[in-house]
Amino acid sequence: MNTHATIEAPTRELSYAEAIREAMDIALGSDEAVVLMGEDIGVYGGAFQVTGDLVHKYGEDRVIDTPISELGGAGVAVGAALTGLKPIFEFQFSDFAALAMEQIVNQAAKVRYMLGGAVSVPVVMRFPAGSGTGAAAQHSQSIEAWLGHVPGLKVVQPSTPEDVKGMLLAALEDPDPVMIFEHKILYKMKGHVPEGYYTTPIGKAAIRREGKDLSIVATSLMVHKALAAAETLAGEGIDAEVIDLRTVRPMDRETVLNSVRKTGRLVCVYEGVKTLGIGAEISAMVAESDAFDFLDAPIIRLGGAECPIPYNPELEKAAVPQIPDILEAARAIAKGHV
Amino acid sequence: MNTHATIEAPTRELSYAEAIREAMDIALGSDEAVVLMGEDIGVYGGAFQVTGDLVHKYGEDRVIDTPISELGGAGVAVGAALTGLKPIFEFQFSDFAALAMEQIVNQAAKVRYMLGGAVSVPVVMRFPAGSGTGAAAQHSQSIEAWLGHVPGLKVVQPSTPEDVKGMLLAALEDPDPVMIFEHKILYKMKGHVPEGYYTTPIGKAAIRREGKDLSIVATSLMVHKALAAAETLAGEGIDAEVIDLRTVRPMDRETVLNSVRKTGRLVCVYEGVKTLGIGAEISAMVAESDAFDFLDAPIIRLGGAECPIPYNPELEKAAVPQIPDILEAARAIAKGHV
Amino acid sequence: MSIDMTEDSNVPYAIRTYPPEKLKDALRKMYLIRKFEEGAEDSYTRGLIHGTMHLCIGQEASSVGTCLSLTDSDKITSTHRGHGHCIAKGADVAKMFAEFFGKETGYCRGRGGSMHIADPSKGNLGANGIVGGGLPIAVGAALSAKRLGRDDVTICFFGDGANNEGAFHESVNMAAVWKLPVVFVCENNKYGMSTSIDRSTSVKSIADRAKGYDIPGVSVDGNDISAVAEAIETAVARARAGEGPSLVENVTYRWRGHSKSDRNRYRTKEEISDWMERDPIPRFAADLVSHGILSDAEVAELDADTDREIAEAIDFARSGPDPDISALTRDVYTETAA
Amino acid sequence: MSIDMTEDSNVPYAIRTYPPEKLKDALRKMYLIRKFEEGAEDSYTRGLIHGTMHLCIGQEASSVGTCLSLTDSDKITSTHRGHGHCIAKGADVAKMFAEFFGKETGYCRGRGGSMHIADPSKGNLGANGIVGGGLPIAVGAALSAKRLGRDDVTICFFGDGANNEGAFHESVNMAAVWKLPVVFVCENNKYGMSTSIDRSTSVKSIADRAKGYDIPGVSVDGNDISAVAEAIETAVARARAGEGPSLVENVTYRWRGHSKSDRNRYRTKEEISDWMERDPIPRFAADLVSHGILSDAEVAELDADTDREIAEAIDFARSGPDPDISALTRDVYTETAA
Ligand SMILES: Cc1ncc(C[n+]2csc(CCOP(=O)(O)OP(=O)(O)O)c2C)c(N)n1
Ligand SMILES: Cc1ncc(C[n+]2csc(CCOP(=O)(O)OP(=O)(O)O)c2C)c(N)n1
Ligand SMILES: [Mg+2]
Ligand SMILES: [Mg+2]
Repeated sequence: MNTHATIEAPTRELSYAEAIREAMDIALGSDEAVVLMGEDIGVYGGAFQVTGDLVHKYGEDRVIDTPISELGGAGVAVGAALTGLKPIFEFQFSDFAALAMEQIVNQAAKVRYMLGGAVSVPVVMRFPAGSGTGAAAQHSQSIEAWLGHVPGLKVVQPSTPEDVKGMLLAALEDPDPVMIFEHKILYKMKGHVPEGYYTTPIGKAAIRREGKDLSIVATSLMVHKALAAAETLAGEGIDAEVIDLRTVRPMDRETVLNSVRKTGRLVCVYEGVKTLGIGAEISAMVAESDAFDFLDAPIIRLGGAECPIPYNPELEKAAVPQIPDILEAARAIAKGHV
Repeated sequence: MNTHATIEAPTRELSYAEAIREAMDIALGSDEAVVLMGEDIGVYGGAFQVTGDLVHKYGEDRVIDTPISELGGAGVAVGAALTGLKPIFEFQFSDFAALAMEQIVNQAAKVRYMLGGAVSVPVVMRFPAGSGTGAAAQHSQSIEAWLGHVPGLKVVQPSTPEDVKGMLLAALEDPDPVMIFEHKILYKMKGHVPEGYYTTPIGKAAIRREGKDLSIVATSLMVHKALAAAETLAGEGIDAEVIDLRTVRPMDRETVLNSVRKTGRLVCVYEGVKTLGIGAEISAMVAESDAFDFLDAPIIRLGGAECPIPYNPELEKAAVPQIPDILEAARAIAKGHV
Repeated sequence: MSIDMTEDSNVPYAIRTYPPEKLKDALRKMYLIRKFEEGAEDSYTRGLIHGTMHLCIGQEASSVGTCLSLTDSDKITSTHRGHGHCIAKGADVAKMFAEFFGKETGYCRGRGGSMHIADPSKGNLGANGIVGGGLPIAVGAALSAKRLGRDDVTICFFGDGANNEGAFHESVNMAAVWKLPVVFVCENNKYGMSTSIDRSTSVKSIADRAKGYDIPGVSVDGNDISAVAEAIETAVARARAGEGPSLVENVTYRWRGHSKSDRNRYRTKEEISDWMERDPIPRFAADLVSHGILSDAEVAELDADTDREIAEAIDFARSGPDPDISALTRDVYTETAA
Repeated sequence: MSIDMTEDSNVPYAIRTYPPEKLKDALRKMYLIRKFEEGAEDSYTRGLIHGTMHLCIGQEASSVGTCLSLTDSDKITSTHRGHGHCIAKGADVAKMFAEFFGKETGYCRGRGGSMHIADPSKGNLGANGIVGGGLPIAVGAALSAKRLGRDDVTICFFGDGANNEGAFHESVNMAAVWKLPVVFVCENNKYGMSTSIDRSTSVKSIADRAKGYDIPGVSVDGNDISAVAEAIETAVARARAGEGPSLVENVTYRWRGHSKSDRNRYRTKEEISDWMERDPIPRFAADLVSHGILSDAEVAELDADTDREIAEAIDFARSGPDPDISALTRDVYTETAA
């Protein structure tokens, strides 16, 4: 039950970056309250060319280049969202969000609750994330677990062009702050994207491949590695189910638990540091549920290595899960060899 | 095997805050390179009166009041640590560390690795944490999971006066950045504290109560709630083992796994938000190990509620685990009723 | 009346500018703030209030003078020391007390407490527990006004201590570059907690900071409501005219300690009593009487009326219902129809 | 030599101040930087270098002029555009190239790459991938010098874009309040990525920012090594005398795009070629010749020597060993004896 085919509109091939841009274009075109904010998103087109030429279409008042002021910029977006605008704020790299945690966590996430429901904060923030570009430790992090730990935020990690467009549009409809982690390596990935307006629900995982022998729950770029591994495993007679988590907060408990109830085996694959990463939550969610009784093997987590992302390309690869790691883990638990 | 009694020196009763102060006093007195930095730690004595009168003994050059500049202040501490000082930096509340994540995570945690081992960063940071003071959502958070997710940092949560003194002194001996989360409610708690210099190892959990029926792994203030619950459970014929995790990174795998191998049942109790909190890691660590085979029941996590900490005192209590919650969880799994 | 009200006379700005009703209301609000704070202090001492609070006794002219000519659609962002701002912007003291008492009838339904009181219906976007937290939010509100073509101005209150946060710099710079309708109002009460300006800030007057942004900066006697109002009117006019932000420094003093835990080790008794002699309330009352706006009897009536209003507010607050514990996680997210 | 070397003559400051050997070495370093950057660019184009890089071609006088009179125990903090600083502070270009090529023989053993090169042995605390990241670190280094009674000064390089980070504000303020021996050196090349100063910064000249901190601020022609050296000497002398920090703005220009992904949509060809005509290297070479310090032949020899040095460095770098993948997590923490 691949969710790729659920949208009825005609589709074309677009890259992930183009799909984001199309979503922003639709939003800017249909709602005067939408503005884009970020560093070099105007004439430069964004560090990853995601905003592209939107500034020429909508002008500098709506596609706003900010100074290099992440805390202030994010805070301006929060204040604007409190007072009538719907800003989409781009961090140039997700790593720089470390400068803005105050506004994201202490303000955006909490203000509605602290005010007893008197306000909402319809801000969307975009975080180019992940390793694989040779940019080393301060430009390669996957910090979605930090924000996933924060009530008041919604946190998504779309893995396909179709989803990123639909989830960005869903984020704009959402009255609460939505954080979108976009893996930089995905930006150039092409895929079918429906035309026009549609939304992809926040909070629903997608079963990308059905299988009965084990469940692989993966996020972001790792979904594609998991699917590739599943093909290889199929050739070996191991039928893996691959679930694209899509949303870190709120996590889709039911889809994950149902799969584990069916397969009895679970591998979590994610790029953030293993300890206290997404896989810890998935594993714990299963271990505390009735699905626990269906488990036939320990739950394996494949996460990022316990080190900053190194520069050297071979080290960099070794620092995050790769297809052979998934194969090894899957084979081990499928055969009960753990 | 209560580790309270492992130190041979004479002890007296000190409060947790006094124990920290004594550790800092010893450090300032014996090493010219040690300086304290933070907001209002001088003549005010610190927001929680932890530094107390140390400024009078060591002067304003060594007990340094910083402006209200968390990012800069933490960064100054990092730079000072890189060049010969050993700063102990106090955040006034751990919540304000959201402003300094850049320096903590992108600089302090990574610089040694990024430089291929050419430098170390012997900085100690102290984070008054947790709820229970009626200070609401921006002054009550437990964010140790964020820092626990970051390779390069060591993260501890001492739960007793003896431990906080010993771990602070151990942190000062450690060449790498050590983050100490101190629960505000513990500051006034009294306990036996050995005199003079000693260190308590970073990375070792403590078994606070031995038991055979279930393992309760708790952190910080929750250790005391778990011990109280264990007494009640003992009266009901349930023999709980209570483990004080003490260190979030690096986590003491062996002590936790050994306990679970023995009891077959695990409850994790922690104050941070449940999702993606400390309990997720403990649970996942067990579920991926051979201890999994010894589990007779699902692993229960009792963490903070999925909301910011509310102001109203009854709501505030309801937002974090309490003794009755521990009792209920323990009874349920001890009797196999989950 | 024989008094010459033309500009070059000795008549204070406020008196020659505003109608008597407005002046009378200003004095009423100053009384109300003073008595609100006294009532809060008393309630705290009697154990009716949980947590901490930051009183603005002595600073009433700054709050009231600043908000004197704002409309309900003009916005303010406030601080931890925000009761005065809130009342000056038109809040209902009964709902404020109810919030302090943690009641469902409070402004934040008991979720926020003193540090988070807000009244969006009057344009008050809220107090803030994070020093400097409101600065970028105010700039965001000004951005909304400009983008959405509203005539609103935003007043951003902050303290002398807050001026050393990076958020100050980023916010003022962005507002200046984008010529946004915001006025940065520094309430310089000489200390950030225990740290005096000369120990925290490298300029003598916060208004000097304006030079680094090429915006107007003016320092006024913050205990003189007329001086405050005049400076603010100039800055607001500039903002509404699209000429950008200004910095206004209201030099004032807080009579009480920083918060309830202050042992006052950093100020002399003389300094405090000197400032108490410069009480802004009798000073304004005397001006109103001497210029024939109010009679002594009318002043006494305001004094008595506000006493009554506070007593009634406390009664209302005490008798209100507590929040329902089962609603702990309500308002973390916005409930949507879907 | 008939030239009058007294101060009031037309002889540039550097030439009348420094011995010929030092001047010759300065020119050599300028060549070396230029050729290093060209070599790096060429290696990148040939696919030998992974990731991205930020070249400082055109800015050589700023690096070399600033570091001219520093000792090895004086510190610098550098930026993402840091190759020039590194060479000016005495680094070995072979180890720099080895780092770019991700080799174990590189400055960071291949873990850091271009954005993290450091050479603590020469007082270079490192480039930084975080804009503004080095600012508080520099202040920390200056604090160490003052506290530990060392005569060191710290030079903090940062860009015009970085001046809008909150870290700038907090760092300069603390350094000023504490009168620390640090010099803030802004390399104003008119753009932070694509964003020109007038679109990001509310003052015309970064030196104007000094007014907001009550410290000296001076703007010099950053392509004139002599002007740079003179301003720095003044600031360094002030710093060493315990009078506190200064801000020096070196106005210069980068000839190349921001990084390898720049499509140069924000600058005109004319602007670039105008600045190329102000090439700091031939300008300094001509000065040295006209003042009789070097002959044309000696200049040609330096030119050729540095070509050779770069070619050898690249050979050394290419032939070096790759890091051992099994050492992925080495140097995350300091290995201690215990
Ligand atoms: C980011 C942050 N740092 C520190 C604090 C603790 N704190 C609360 S108020 C205060 C002093 C603020 O001084 P100032 O801005 O002058 O305001 P005042 O209290 O004098 O009105 C401090 C340090 C905080 N709440 N937030
Ligand atoms: C905190 C942070 N924000 C943004 C970036 C992305 N970035 C890298 S360099 C740069 C421009 C910096 O401009 P400037 O300080 O003027 O230095 P220059 O590149 O001109 O030398 C930007 C935006 C970053 N690395 N770190
Ligand atoms: Mg103050
Ligand atoms: Mg620049």
